[in-house]
Amino acid sequence: MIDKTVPSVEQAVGDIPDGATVMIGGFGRAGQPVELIDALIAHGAKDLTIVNNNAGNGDTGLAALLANKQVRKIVCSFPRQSDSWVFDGLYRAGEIELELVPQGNLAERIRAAGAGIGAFFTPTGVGTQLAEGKEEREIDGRRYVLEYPIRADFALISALRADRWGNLVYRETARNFGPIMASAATTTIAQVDEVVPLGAIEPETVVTPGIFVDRVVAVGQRLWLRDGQFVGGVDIEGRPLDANTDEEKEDAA
Amino acid sequence: MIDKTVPSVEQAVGDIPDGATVMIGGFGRAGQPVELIDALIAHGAKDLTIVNNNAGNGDTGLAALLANKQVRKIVCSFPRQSDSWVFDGLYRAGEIELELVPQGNLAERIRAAGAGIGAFFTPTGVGTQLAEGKEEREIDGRRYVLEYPIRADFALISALRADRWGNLVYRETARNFGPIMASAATTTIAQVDEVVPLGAIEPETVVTPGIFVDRVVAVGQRLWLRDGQFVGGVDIEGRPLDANTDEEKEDAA
Amino acid sequence: MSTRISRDDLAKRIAADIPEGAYVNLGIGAPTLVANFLPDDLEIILHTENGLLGMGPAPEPGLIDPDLINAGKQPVTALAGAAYFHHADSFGMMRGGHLDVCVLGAFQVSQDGDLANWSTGAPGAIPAVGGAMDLAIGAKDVYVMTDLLTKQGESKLVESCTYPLTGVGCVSRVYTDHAIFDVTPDGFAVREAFGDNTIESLAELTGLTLVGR
Amino acid sequence: MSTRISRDDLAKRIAADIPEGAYVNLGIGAPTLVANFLPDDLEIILHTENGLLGMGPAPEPGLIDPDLINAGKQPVTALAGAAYFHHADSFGMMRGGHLDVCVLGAFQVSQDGDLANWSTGAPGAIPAVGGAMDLAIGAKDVYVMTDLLTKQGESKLVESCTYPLTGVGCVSRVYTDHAIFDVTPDGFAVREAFGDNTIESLAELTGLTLVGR
Repeated sequence: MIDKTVPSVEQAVGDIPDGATVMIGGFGRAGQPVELIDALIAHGAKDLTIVNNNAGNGDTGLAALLANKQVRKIVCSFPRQSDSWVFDGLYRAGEIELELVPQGNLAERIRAAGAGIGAFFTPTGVGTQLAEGKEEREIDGRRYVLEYPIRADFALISALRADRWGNLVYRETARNFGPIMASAATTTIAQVDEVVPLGAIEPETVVTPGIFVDRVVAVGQRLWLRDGQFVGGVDIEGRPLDANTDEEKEDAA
Repeated sequence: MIDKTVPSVEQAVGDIPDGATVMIGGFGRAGQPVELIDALIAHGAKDLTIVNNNAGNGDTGLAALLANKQVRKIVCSFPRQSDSWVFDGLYRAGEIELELVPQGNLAERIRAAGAGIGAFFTPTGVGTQLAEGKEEREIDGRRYVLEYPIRADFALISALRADRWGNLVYRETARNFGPIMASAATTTIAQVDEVVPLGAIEPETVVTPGIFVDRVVAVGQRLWLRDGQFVGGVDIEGRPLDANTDEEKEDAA
Repeated sequence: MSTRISRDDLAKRIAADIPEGAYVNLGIGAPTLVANFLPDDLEIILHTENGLLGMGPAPEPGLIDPDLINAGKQPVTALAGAAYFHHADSFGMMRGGHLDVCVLGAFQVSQDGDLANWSTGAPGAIPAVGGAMDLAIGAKDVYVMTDLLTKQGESKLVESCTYPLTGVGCVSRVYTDHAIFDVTPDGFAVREAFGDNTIESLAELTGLTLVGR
Repeated sequence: MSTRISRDDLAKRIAADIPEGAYVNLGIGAPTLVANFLPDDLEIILHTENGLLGMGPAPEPGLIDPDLINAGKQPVTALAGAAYFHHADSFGMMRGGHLDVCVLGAFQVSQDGDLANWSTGAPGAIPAVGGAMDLAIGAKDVYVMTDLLTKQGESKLVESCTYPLTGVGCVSRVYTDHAIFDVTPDGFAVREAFGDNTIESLAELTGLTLVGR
């Protein structure tokens, strides 16, 4: 019997070695494999190259991984944000390397790795600083720049549901980088809200077929869902809206 | 209100001009836009370039389009089959041009057209006759050949269901070339079993977003379905299994 | 001082130029205002590059869904008829020329339609590009929404950009607080001048030779 | 005459070498026989390049579904845990090296692992390639299933292919009715000789220098 489930996030990430290239899914809070990132921090692998759309926000998740000095280089499209102070500090101190890639080229380069494409000509970035030194070519009257695949040793992604074969479905815009990163890594680790029985995911609706997934770990339902239904009550980062109220209640009690 | 539905297959294909490049979806009977092809035959546009996986089978569908002398050139991966006599005759008579493309390169070239990729390096076909004269390059120790997008003026595809925005879902392996062809044509025409109200297709399960679809025409349920459920009773070409029996009954009556 | 229309009025003006059935991406920042002025009785389909077509307005505060956000990472909703897809498909949609309109902000637009909107090129600044370069080439028409002048009074319409480029020859029209300009082979053409602005006054403000309409 | 095992026995032998959990594509023709001998108690996931992972056996005659076919256009079924996808995704799966095993037929295999299986190169023949070239490079291990000799008694294992190539250096192992050969940097290595076949007899039949194991 094929069973890709592993019992804990610790076991899921336990063999990520120092120096590995690790893709991390998510765009904002959506699709961010929070529990896997925390496990990677606890695991402590160093000298990592991270591929993500951003370079961490606030002091948790990817930012905490950076703060823990585990990351040598980051490949991303949008490092600088209002709350990217951890990255900003490391970058200005020369302690982290940055490869800046336009978001669509980032996605297409990851997709190319998964689909066995050796390189491709993209119109994005032509004539800009980010195409400097890259091969350019005019095809049918349009200018293109040659871009190469981005592969990884591991991908850490977050999906809504999996079965034991590793078939995945996502939720809304939390899909983002998950499906392509799953295809581009030697070992893909998916955290999911729940593992359902084989056959419970309709074959027409599978977004990531299990062939792209090596390990599945159930981490429980997101706070804004109950029995698979959206119930709200959180902010955009997924923190309870009534948290303060609760604290105040406790203070009052 | 956006309404991409058109009332008849005749109207759906009525503006396809002589000389057009037309992609036709389907792999075997699965996903073949039978009613649209018949309408294209009735419409009579000539000098067409057809992009399909095959070059017609038996005497119906694409084979009938060829027999009607409407096709100047065909781009496909597998023209020669046991029942491809129409194509075989035209080809041997020098009356049709053939561009033979390995199936995966065919799919990727169509996808590249839809995704704005100018060209890509593929490992498929390297060192073979089908790569002769094409640019080759070694990347990271592997040989690749450069392939270009295949675009079309029109795509004729078949899906299971659509809404009036043109969102499509397919059925089983009838999905095949539909989603990529829809993205690669200036005008995409989808025949569907039924048009459902906007919102009836769950956003998570949309396979072809309406942005890729220009016209939708309902042609009624396939013979092997009833109320959306598979009921069987047909052969692999979708012909009723009891047809002969019925004829015999009529003969006996 | 010459007439300047408000941000909201400019957003309204852009919204009025978007036809029913258009597939539209509204860039982060001011361009998102355009959504507020799209007529309720017209169906215009909004794309957000993080994987959604058919984006709807912001949810009620208690119903924020962290899984359902726009490219600016703000909470949104999905309309009936929406579709989700992954990042490669989403950017393929843009790069493949399937969107009708993108509306973007700008630091500078050159008279050849070059766009600079991702980096000031200031030394020591941490670069970040996001989807800017994909959006710049990602629609049949790329509209820029911007003030005509910087806070220092310099024209954002220029002969050639001095800021780092986002895209080359990609802008089709510039909506500013003073006037609307089309990018033409002969340079900027004044499509519509607001209030007391004239070709002559705009030429003086921009320092460019402008084409009339 | 030397021992030859039957097609079914050869299919059985190949099936026995496929481990649980493998993702496998069985080419059109003889390789499809392998499916009949995969152990019921092991989960092996079959891929068909027309858009399905988790392919099951043929349906009952009255339950043929024209929408559910394999690459040979024969009716199949889908197992619990199956997934459908479009042609570009399906061939990306192969080209990207995600399949563990492909089993293919052959006209010729060279000692460098070149495969010829799509065209005899006969003048006037209508060419057709289908997915052959994609399959040839489309798995971590490409196994060939074939008779060792043609009907005319010529070896299909050759120093270099005379038929048009399908793929270069792509074959890892050849299962024939006489023996199983691994493609190694030193040429074909006899992995297992059936019945009374020996390295020497196989070397004579093929006219090649063979490596022992």
